[in-house]
Amino acid sequence: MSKIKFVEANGDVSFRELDSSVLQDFQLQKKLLYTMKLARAFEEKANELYATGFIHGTLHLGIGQEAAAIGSTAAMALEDKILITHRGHLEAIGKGMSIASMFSELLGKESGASKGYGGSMHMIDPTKGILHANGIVGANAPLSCGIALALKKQKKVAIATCYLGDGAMNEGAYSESLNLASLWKLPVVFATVNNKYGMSTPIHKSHANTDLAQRGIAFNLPTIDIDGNCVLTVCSAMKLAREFALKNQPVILILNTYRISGHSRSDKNRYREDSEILDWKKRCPIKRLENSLLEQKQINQVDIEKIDLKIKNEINSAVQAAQLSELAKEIQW
Amino acid sequence: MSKIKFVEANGDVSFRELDSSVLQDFQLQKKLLYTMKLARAFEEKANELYATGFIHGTLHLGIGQEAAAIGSTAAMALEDKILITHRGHLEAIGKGMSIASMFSELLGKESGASKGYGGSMHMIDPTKGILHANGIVGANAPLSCGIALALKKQKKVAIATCYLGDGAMNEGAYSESLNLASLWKLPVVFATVNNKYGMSTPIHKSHANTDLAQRGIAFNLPTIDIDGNCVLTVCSAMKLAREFALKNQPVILILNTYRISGHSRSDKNRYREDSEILDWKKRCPIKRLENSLLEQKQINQVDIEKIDLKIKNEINSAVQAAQLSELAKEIQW
Amino acid sequence: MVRKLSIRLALREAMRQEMENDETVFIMGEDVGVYQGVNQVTGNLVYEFGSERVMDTPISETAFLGAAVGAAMQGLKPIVELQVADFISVCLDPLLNQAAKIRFMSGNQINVPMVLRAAFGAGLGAAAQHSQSLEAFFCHIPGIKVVMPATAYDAKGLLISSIRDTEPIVFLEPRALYSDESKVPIMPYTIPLGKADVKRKGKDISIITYGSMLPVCLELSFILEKNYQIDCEVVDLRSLQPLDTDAILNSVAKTKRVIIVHEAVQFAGFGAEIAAHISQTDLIYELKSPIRRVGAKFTPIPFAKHLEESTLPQLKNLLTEILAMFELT
Amino acid sequence: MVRKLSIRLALREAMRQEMENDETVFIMGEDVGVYQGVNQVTGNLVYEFGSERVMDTPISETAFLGAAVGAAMQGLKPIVELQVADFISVCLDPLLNQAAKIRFMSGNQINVPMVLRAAFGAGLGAAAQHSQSLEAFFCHIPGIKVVMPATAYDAKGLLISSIRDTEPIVFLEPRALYSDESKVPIMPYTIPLGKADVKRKGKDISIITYGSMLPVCLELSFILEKNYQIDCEVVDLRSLQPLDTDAILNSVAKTKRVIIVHEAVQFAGFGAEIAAHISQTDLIYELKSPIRRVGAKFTPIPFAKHLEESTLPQLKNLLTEILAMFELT
Ligand SMILES: Cc1ncc(C[n+]2csc(CCOP(=O)(O)OP(=O)(O)O)c2C)c(N)n1
Ligand SMILES: Cc1ncc(C[n+]2csc(CCOP(=O)(O)OP(=O)(O)O)c2C)c(N)n1
Ligand SMILES: [Mg+2]
Ligand SMILES: [Mg+2]
Repeated sequence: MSKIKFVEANGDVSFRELDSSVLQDFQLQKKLLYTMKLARAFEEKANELYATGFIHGTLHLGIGQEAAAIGSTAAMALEDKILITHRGHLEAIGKGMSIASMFSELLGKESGASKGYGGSMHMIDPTKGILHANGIVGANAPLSCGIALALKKQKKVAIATCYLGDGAMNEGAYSESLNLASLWKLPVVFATVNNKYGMSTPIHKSHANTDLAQRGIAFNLPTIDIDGNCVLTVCSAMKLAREFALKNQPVILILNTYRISGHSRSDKNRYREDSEILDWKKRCPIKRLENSLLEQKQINQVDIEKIDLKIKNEINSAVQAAQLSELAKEIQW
Repeated sequence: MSKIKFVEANGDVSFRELDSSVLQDFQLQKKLLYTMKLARAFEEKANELYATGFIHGTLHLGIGQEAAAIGSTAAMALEDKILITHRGHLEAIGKGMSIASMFSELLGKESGASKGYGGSMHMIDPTKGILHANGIVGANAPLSCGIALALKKQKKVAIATCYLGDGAMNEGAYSESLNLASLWKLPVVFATVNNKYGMSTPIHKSHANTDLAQRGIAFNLPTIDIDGNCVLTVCSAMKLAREFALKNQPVILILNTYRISGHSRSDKNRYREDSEILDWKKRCPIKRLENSLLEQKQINQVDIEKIDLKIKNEINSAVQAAQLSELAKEIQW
Repeated sequence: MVRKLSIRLALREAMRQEMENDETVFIMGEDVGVYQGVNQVTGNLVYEFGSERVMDTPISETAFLGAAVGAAMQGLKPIVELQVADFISVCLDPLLNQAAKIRFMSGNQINVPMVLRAAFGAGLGAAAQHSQSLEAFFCHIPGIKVVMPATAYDAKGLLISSIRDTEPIVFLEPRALYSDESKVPIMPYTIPLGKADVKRKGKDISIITYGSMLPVCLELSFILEKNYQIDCEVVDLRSLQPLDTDAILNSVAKTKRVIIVHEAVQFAGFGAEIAAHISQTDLIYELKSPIRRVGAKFTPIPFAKHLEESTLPQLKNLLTEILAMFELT
Repeated sequence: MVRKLSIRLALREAMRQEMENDETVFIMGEDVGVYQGVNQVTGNLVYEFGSERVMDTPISETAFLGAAVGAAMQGLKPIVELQVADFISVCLDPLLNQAAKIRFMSGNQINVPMVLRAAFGAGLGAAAQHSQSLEAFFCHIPGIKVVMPATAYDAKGLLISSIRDTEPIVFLEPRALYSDESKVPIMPYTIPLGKADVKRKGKDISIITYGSMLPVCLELSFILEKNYQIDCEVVDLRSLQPLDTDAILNSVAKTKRVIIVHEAVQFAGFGAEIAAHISQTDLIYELKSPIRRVGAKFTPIPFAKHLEESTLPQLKNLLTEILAMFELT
């Protein structure tokens, strides 16, 4: 278990222990395991449907990044709002979107999350607080500020979380938003999924300074910088970030992880070594939690098989439901 | 004389002495005095012409900011390129633009710097390295990167200097450009004229972090942060910045000064106290150099009167030439 | 009660009344507070409603326009002021790819009720980067409405309608006309978006216009009546999206001659849509003259006063055009 | 020598040859290097010319498009790749207020010779934010040229001309046609900007089109000939600014019937300019049918395949439109 690196707005660094309520709550941990596995299975199935010609369009998978997404969304309340990216399936599942509606969306069905109008990149469900799924890199940041501003004006006990990637940090919209959020003291968390690449470009070829917490300091914001492959660390860190945000102190949360899948379906992996991918496959966040629960004797192999089977069934019936449902309807605008 | 505060890309701070060649070169200092006075007189005359209805459009004066503009441009070579802002008269004069062509421009004449097509906000003279005068706040930053990139590719011994204001730092274009310049090691200086206001908004209401050097650190750039009302400090600091840039190390130069004039002609000064303006009037950069030269007996009152008379004549004949010249012609595009 | 107000004050009154009626309405923009707005439209509203509802922003248009989109998604009704429409160049994304698309992309689940107010147009010597008329851009974006008042009466009613609308709205204010006065009722009132207004009835020719060119077109119609006995009908579109095509077609059906006048450059301008709209109906068989369009010359706006004038559509050119349509030259 | 090439490879060849000829030409963009471009257009150029001339950028479109403008001002000839034209939303300023205006604002002292290449269009299930056809935006900006090839032959010749031009150029590539092949000479050649090409001669009706709709229009013309003995002339504009108005008017003068087809939404689209252009001439007295325009429905592009298809102009709708013009329905 790694610690939580906390960089204050003035640059002071401290390391915090994980949240004991997370560490001790094995129910929660089993739920995290289940959700991560479900998310992985969802993406694998989606990939298969794409490969066999059932899905139109593009597909950005987050295989390997499950802990970052599931751990952080697990620390939120239903009332909290999130804005996700082109690679947003995992966060959507974590925040409670039904996988049936997601498969339906991929298949262009009426019962899809966005009624067939969004597709893989734009799955939206306001009832779960998933307000936007943005295909424009960096564009979530200003919108999140506005959602947070509204929550604050409405005196809601809720925060906005802006998901974005390491690459998105170089969009002007991101810097402008850090400044605005900090200046106006908005209840927002900038959850940065640092998977080390923006499409093919590694972070050291796109960021003049790879010490990402320095961005926060520039705008007087604290940064929480953690191992994004440890779901318990992520969940603890997001709880901490949320507490700050609820007190109107915006926070940057850096979730360091790795994208094992290609950028999108057309990626030929020309820009990275197979050994690097292999290395990260070994650090699979799902296996990691599973092993920890096994070691602590909270589950056994039989439990795991049960879980896997349950997920398989859940996926299959979701796909079936999606396939059986009506094609998306024309809406009169 | 204040020292030069140098903040390294890693945050280390040191203070450097002024350039002895600047301190000892009284010819240079007299020239700086003359140019600052000329610039002030230019703007006062422009203001008068505007008030009496001779000038169409708007006018952004930089009265009080002469040291920042004249000191920095004085440290450049003719081959160096600058991009100036909506408040760019002073830098244009410093870099060598003829005031006759500037008055002509204000009056919409054929002999104007931009042939009557630009006006106060857009005076351009490529023969002096004044490549752009931009009315879009922050937009100089990306262009400067490109000019610097070209200079580097062309193996020129020259740099690009991007002038911009404190307010412009909050545009996304600025942050994106800092990153690009730093990443690509471009010969560019970001000369930030910090006059403490963006139109009516004081810096503490627009910048979440008013320690501006932190922006540099975020992008792995050194920042030189100085008293922008001391022309000798400015000139020394710009020389230093230029040396770095020539070695392909981009630098941020913060020129702390104050705009005594209103933002533009329509400004009613509702956002600041008269006492603040008065206070800064006392810190006039021109008087400051004049007094220093007087104290050091490099000039006397008679010299000053001569200078003032010469400037008066120069202004009058420039205005006259402008008035006599032809109206701007239609160019076939 | 009705009294004379300038466009500037009519806009302010609309905002004041809507802010009083609906606490979710608020204003964001650069220098909208104590500076009272770069065009003095927000005026003293900051003193009436406080800086939480009249919010000065940093110079970060993408951030604050985007924040308005987010706030609208979460149930508020922001009014954003962009000092000059040309600055859309630095904040197009929140409009083009977010506000305009969110209701649609979400399958009709999320609305974005917001107003983007922006001054536009030339004539003030503000040169190439502060003088553009970009309405055709906005009209080509499905998912937003585009409103362009030309009188104080219309400004108030249209702004109130815009604030109450559930869609994102681009509200373009003719900068050169801010001080133009007309009679404006004191009570709040609405003008439906998508309804043109015949500002002058006539039978010989339809002048279709909107925004900054309305006063010129009205003046032109007086001259044509007085000196040439040509009776012009002047149709002020008031909103371009939705567009009142009935009003256009009805007028042209009556007069059989049409000239379209706007300040924007003619090429690929909004006038083309109007002309195309007419030419796709059987009215083309009845026209007594080809359809004319007049817009600015196809160059950026130059600074020098005389050049700026000769770049913009001018009364004398319009007159020549129209006389030619009647074979009077 | 002439052989078949795809549009993708024709574009790459144009860039390769110009980079060999002129060392001031270079490429900038996201993933143009080892990734070989998101649409595989730059391909192996990075290996041929090195990463100094095929520069991968951070995801900072304003910075790198602006840098291209600056580099062009200082004498280089940048080619910028924008992965999808929709992303102009985050970098409009360097184009609208800088590149397009600098020559003019400087009183003709500074040129900005650069090419902004961008893929555009729908049909690939990329949904609302990655499918737009925004050419009408660009055409309304004085100071830039807008080029839109639809075949590999045109793509190569037009791109070489664009790179050699002294003005900023927006070069829009129909994303759905990248793999379409046609005969392309091996040697460098230019095609003048502003010259339309009659892709099929005919006498009964003029189909004016450009970009992604060309193949559909050609297919349509075969069907019309075969099944209805209607002889269509298909005019491919190839560049929209400058626009070859002679080609349009000559064709319509001959056929007396015209339909304008583009993928962009019809309202305020570029088709309006073409229609307006025709309707401002005496040709309106000769037309045998009102001018028709066909574009996408006025909504953002939906994701689902069947919805996307029914949003875009479809062959069967075009057929119905044209048959109606001949009173055959
Ligand atoms: C404004 C904009 N520029 C470029 C793209 C194309 N694009 C899509 S995803 C992507 C990479 C984003 O990298 P990052 O933010 O790190 O997210 P990741 O893909 O790694 O999850 C790019 C360049 C886009 N969608 N929007
Ligand atoms: C993109 C953009 N936004 C807003 C404006 C309007 N505007 C002109 S100058 C200015 C203030 C700029 O402040 P700063 O950068 O500090 O420069 P200063 O005026 O103080 O010299 C503003 C908001 C503009 N010209 N461009
Ligand atoms: Mg990434
Ligand atoms: Mg300032």
